[in-house]
Amino acid sequence: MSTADYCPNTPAEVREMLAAIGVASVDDLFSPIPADLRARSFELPEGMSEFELLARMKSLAAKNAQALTHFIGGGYYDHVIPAAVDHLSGRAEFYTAYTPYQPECSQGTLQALFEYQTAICRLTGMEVSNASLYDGGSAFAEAAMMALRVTGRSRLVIDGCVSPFARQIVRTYLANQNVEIVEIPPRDGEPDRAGLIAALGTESAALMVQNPTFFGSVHDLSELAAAAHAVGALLVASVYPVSLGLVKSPGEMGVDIVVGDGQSLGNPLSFGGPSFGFIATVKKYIRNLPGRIIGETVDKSGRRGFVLTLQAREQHIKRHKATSNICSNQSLCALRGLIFLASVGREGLVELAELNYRKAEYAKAVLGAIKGVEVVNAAPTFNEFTLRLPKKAADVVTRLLKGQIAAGVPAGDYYPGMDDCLVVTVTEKRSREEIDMLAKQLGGAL
Amino acid sequence: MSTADYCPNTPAEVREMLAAIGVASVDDLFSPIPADLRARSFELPEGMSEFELLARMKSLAAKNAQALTHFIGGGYYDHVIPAAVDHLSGRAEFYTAYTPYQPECSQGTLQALFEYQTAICRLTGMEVSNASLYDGGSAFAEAAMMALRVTGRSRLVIDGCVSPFARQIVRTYLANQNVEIVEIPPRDGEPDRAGLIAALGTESAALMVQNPTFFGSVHDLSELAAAAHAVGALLVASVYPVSLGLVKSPGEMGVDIVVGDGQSLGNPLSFGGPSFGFIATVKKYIRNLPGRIIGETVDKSGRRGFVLTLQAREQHIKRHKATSNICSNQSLCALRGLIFLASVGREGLVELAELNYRKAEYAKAVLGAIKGVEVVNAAPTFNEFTLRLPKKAADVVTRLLKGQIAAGVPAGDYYPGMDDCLVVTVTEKRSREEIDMLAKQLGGAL
Amino acid sequence: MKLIYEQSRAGRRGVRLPAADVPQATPFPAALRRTDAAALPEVSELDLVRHFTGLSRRNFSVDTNFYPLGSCTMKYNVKALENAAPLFAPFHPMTALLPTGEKFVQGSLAMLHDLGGLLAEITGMDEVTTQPMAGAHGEMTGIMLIAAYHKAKGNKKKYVVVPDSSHGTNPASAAMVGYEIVTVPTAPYGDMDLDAFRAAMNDEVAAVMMTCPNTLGLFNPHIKEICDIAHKHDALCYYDGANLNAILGKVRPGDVGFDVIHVNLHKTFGTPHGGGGPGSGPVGVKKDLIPFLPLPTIRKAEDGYTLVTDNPASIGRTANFFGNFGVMVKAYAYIIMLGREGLIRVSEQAVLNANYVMSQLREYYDLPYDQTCMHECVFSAGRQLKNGVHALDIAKYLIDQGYHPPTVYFPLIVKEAIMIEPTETESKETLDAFIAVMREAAGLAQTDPEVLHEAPVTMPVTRLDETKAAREQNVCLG
Amino acid sequence: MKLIYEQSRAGRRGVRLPAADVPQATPFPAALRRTDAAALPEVSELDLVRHFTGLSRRNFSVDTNFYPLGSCTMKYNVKALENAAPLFAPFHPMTALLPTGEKFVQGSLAMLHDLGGLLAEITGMDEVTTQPMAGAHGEMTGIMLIAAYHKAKGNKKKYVVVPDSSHGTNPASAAMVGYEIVTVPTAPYGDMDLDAFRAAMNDEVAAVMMTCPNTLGLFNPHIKEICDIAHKHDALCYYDGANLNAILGKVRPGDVGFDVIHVNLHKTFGTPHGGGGPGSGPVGVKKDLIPFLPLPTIRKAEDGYTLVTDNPASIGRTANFFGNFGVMVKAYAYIIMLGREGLIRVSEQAVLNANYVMSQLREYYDLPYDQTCMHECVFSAGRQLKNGVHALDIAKYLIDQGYHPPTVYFPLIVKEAIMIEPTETESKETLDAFIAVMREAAGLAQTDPEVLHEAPVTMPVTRLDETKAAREQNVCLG
Ligand SMILES: Cc1ncc(COP(=O)(O)O)c(C=O)c1O
Ligand SMILES: Cc1ncc(COP(=O)(O)O)c(C=O)c1O
Repeated sequence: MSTADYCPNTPAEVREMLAAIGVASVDDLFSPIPADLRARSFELPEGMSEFELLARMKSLAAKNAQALTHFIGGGYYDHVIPAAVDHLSGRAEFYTAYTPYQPECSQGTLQALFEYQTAICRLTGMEVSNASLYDGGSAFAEAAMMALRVTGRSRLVIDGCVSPFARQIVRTYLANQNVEIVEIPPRDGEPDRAGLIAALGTESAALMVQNPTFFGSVHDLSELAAAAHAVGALLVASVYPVSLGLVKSPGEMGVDIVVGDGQSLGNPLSFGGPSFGFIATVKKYIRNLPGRIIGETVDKSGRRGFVLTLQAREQHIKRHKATSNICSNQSLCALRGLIFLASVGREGLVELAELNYRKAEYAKAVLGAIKGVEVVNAAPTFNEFTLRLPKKAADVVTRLLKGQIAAGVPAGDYYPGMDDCLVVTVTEKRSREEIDMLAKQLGGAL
Repeated sequence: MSTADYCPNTPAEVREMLAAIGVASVDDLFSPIPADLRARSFELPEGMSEFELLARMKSLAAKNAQALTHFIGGGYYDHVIPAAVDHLSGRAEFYTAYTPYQPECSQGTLQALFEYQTAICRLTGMEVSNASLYDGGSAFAEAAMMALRVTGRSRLVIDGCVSPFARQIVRTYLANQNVEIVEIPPRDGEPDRAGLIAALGTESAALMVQNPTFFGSVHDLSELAAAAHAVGALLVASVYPVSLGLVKSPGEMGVDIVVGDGQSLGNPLSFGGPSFGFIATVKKYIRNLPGRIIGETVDKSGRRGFVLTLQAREQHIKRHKATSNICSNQSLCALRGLIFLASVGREGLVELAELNYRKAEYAKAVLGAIKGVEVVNAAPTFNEFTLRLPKKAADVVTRLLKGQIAAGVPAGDYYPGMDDCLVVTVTEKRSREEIDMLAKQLGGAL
Repeated sequence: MKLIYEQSRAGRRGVRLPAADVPQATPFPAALRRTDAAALPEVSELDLVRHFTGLSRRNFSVDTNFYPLGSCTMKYNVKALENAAPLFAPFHPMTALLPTGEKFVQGSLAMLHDLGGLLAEITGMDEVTTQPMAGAHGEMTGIMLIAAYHKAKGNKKKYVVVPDSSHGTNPASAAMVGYEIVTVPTAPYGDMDLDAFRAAMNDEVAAVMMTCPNTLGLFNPHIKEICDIAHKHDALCYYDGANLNAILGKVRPGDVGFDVIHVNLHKTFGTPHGGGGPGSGPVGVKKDLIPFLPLPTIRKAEDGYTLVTDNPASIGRTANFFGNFGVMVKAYAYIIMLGREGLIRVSEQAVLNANYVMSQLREYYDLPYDQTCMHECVFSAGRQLKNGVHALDIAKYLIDQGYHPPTVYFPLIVKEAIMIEPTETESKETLDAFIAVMREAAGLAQTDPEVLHEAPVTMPVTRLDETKAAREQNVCLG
Repeated sequence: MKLIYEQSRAGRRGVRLPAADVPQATPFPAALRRTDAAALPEVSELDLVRHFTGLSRRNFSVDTNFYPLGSCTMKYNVKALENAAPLFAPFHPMTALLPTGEKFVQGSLAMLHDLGGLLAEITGMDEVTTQPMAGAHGEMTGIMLIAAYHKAKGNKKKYVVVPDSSHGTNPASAAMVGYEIVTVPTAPYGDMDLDAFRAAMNDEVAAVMMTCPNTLGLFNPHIKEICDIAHKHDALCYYDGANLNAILGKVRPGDVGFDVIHVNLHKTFGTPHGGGGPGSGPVGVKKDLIPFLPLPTIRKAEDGYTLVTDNPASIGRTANFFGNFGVMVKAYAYIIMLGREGLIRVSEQAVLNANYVMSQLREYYDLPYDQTCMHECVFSAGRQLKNGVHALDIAKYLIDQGYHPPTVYFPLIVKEAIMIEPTETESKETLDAFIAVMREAAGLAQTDPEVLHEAPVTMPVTRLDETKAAREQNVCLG
């Protein structure tokens, strides 16, 4: 039995088509390819049926530990996903469509993305949003480049409390540009405000921070915004969208460009992707936004409709002068984000954030009460916090993993001198029982 | 937090609605119910969110043995289901619709069911099919009642090789009618042809058989058809649809009413349901068919369309004179059956049947080669066969279950004197490795 | 759209099958072998997907349209329930019937057992069988139980009494079990005529079948009395639970005196209707009828759930195995998710929505039985008929406006019936929009009836020739 | 359709959240607390479902329409792949980065590692990073790798050379990394002008970016020569693999001399496009560039798969974790399901289908580069323009006929371009029906251009005012 190839033409049809084209064989169609350019090897396994395939994929997935209890975050969070998110984003008309270049037959995707942009604006307190970027990390880098464009300057001040991954991505993106990146390391696990403000100057394009920080602390950014604005720099903040059910919006605090990762909004962990990056800003910077933007308009008879707009910013028009090279984005994940937010709704997001806060506060209390353990964060936290242990955090994590608990992220892997610090995440999905078990195991390991 | 109830009206709206109705409270709307008729108890648990629900359902499902290897059938078969079957039958427009009473806005379901009826006719070699019955067992009983109606007689001859469940259902359905049911027990695990023919007479409405039999044997029914027809009785056959990729069609063999269970066509085992029953017959008996039937017609401008037809047979018109009481049928499962058949296709169904046959033949050979074991079936078999063991089959099954193998169905549970017989099923999903393991375990248990 | 068969190309393949891992077998005997393969479709998977996706788009459904189809309880089908059923998909029902097999399917048995318990509490009955696969199947099973009861008692019974407002399945089910049907008319106040009922009763009556609220959406305040009268003749009282949505937590048929009840899980308990099925119609009974329940039944013992497969008093079996298990998983999930408070709110909001719609349309359509309704209300297009407009015309106009029509021409006792059941999952805004269109239709019936006669014009087909279909009987592509 | 926000009612709730099982906490500090909750929609789940189901029905898609969008490889997205990805949904990427964490995600790491190996064999490269999240991201990553290579060698490089037929992402990606762009024109024979290319080359050129077959669907027989010329200047050759579908098993860019390649899993390897993403753009490199690959990389050791998180030569990171893992699961499954023979048949049938369409339309539309094409063919509506009909008008007419239009106005070097990529998963019948409509459109361009100008008329909206959108910038509901 031959394997699946999803090519429908029957041998008889292939013959008819070749005759119509006027060639003798399919091989003839490849005659433009000189013989010496032909593949030297193509050693791939034999194919299989979808049934054998799924059995294979299941056994592969079974090689992952199935029963790990996560207290890890680091940018990706284990949140509930309403069943409706899968069902609705799983509509074939959504997931098997391309970019909505032909608006009349793509109003579904276009209206949904307009609604998404609105959700992001309302969540962040900003005026405009694009239709998604790849992920939170690359969105952070795009925000950096946007700030450079907007200000025409070439220096970035980045808080060391920003995720080490996001900071690395900015460095990678800008490695070949003439941009100076100044990172101000944390002080006692909190942003060094004075240091950050001191580093700002009239050559600074942006001050870039994260809220909550990598260590979980929540801060009011208003003072930093004022300081940045005072020197003509922008304040860029990366935020955790679920926290915005509880935390003052970046817009309220004076942030100029808000970015973040949308995974927590209805996208599964999925070993790190796909999720989506969001970016929002104030209206005056709209032409400097990277990526696709959906705009409202009307048709010939005045009916409301939606289109890709301001495409003159984009690569397919502006080529090397575009605001970004991004073409495919993470549309379906953004749609999931929208459906998630609409499902949870206005009050629900507040409840969800409260629930995260409440669970994490409980965990902070029981873990902080373990002898020798202390909470590092001086500031309030949301659903992540940092503990100082009387031992190397990496060793503790290794030990607890054996009991199928991922106890947290050892900060020392990313921050020199913080080897005894553990960043612990507690979402609404962690039960009290699991938290108590973590406390027990942690206590036992110290 | 209150639980989910999916009732959208807000308190403000409820107030507006009550005012519009002109009552003071929702309770007032229940005033037609006298106080002494009010519920005396309603002790149900507190509700929960869908997340807690799914966790609960998962832990319930986890109480089933997860790794049992089935060699059991008995009317339900563990076959592959192409992914497309779930995806397409999972379209909300299919599964959240009602019976297509309003044809103009139900052409999707109607056309699909017309295609289903066509598939059943082509598979069985019959002329007309209805749009589904509940399951194979109740379809068998409906066929009995249909034969009684068609012939105006009141005696049924049933082969003992018919599934004991189906035979029981016929007895249950007809317990309060004036119908004589004659069951002719198997001889050496095969139908007693002579006995069946001898039992037929001019008072017989139908001879009712199953092919393959409960023991797995495949027979040519032509002789029985001739014998039934000779006395003016109908031949009713229950068939296993997957076998019809290989086995002569009932139509070819002269069967008058064909029924069967459609589970094997794209419906999961699901602990016994839902699946669907099918029933097909020759055109002249169409007005005696039970259940819904879809017919082709045209609209006002001559476009082809489909409608529920011959409804005058049905309960909502004929009430107690209807051909059956059936109202809701198993439409979505029939749709799955159609998609399954269209996905596998003409050649694919032959291949699937061959594969079942081949695997079962292999198993028959390796199991039959075990010392003390012999194959009971004198006739060819499809994917099920019966072994005579040197021990009580029930004990052997009990023993092998401990090793997570469901080795087969002990025939003695249903046939006195066959305690040493085991009915073994081998579908395409059983691997050689699993079959060899069964042989090893069975050998060890004897 | 073309039929899938009309897209076939010889030799084209859809799904591929697993490779054989066992040696070639002796060929299947030629004499038994099919000569021509069944002429199933030969299409690629893409064509398959386009075809059925395209067909799906030619349906109205709850997920796409308001669907106030009376007597059908077209409530929202919660998506989470769709995710629950597949958890139980891989388990073989025969496992439970093997010696010691119950041990391997404790989860499935627990669900069945617990669902029965929940339904018993909800309906006020003593025990429940989940075997029946739809409402009508439940009715038949219930009447069989009643027959078995009478037989065991040596009662000679011949009749089943039903009101003329009853659903067609009620008399059909009773007839299938072998009873003769006595039909009692509906009184002007909308309930079964009590005097006529009394007159119809005698000792040969096996059962009375009632729906309450009945198919007019009205709650019969005399049901207890009716039950009492029936019981005097040792006739049992059967409750058709299709309309249970109206009285969840308010009335329990068992408390009132009913002996047997079926519930439609696909109506009251939120499982999807699947374009006509599968449903599930569990039957609850009072103590006296427990011995007759179909087999196997499930018993909860100390060491787990076990099956009872043998009981000579039992009526036997009505399904191959345990009925529509996958449907029950969803209903069970629905019940435990909504819980006590949620289920009470369901009936309250269902009744509120129905009365609201009734209040907003009463000036526009005739209301033959003008009372507070329960979960549905039944209008008549009698007034519109004076302008030549039928209930059907209004139904077809609604289609053009994106609404699935209410049930029309049922119950049969209402001329030009329009039976509206909004269900509790619809919001006031949706109802208001529907009401506006219904009013518009009433207006058009006066000003421009032709528009209604021509409707629908926005669907893939206009009105279809049903006579032609019945005459030609093309029920299978040649 | 209303916006979801326009359906909100204050206090209406959608999904309910789990109950808290921990004590109340001290309230979150008021100073940091949001005063007004974000004005997200307040809708019931049914309204949510109807809204998004309704929106979905306003899209064309592969599952509903033939979608011959050139350069996008809109092939059938196999349903089994959709079932494969969720198997890997629950695993947290940080697990792999914990000390000893790799042990707990061996399945995920194996998939990533094996996918890289398969892609390396398919493209003829030595190693692959799966981190880039789309084609353009792959390009940027690839150019960063090239920059790192030059930096490490001490090369002073300033330019990246691209043909004028290149996709916009190529120059944009190179520019983002900091290079200046040199554009080489296309010769009348459809390939990059070789002489102009030679003239453009110098030692300051860091890389040449090529697509082959190019965006005209033509295979450049001189690519080896081009690579050789580039290499003489120590310029590296970048292969944009967006069109890899045409040459699977026929040509491996690595064999020809390319140093860096990205592939679009969402084109060649059958993962769905999601209405614009997510895609996945793994990058393959030759040996010399391996040291610079982004971190973490995956190594297969005797006792399993491990991560390399530290390597000073690496360019760093381009994504938070491992890229669009869920997309890769599908692509991996696609590759192992089709296998060697299946993938070869893909390119053969893709090329056959494109040439067939070209042969059937060449009399009706201008064919500016008239040669055997590969997986797509590019027509021009130049002839139709004489009657005032633009490529866009033809595109809109196709919409009314149920076809998603081909790519129009790309590549930019073809006036009124109509770029048709049928893909291998479409059947001759589908192509014939499409061809008939394209011919009809050509006819209408002569006889009745107004019909084309008015199109589309069957969609929820007619042509939209793009100028107004750009002027008013309403990108968020106020
Ligand atoms: C009042 C009433 N009784 C019985 C039934 C029959 O239920 P089912 O279709 O599940 O057999 C219905 C279904 O429409 C009904 O409305
Ligand atoms: C030739 C070519 N290169 C690059 C790209 C960019 O790929 P992506 O959209 O995945 O970023 C595309 C996508 O359209 C393309 O067609």
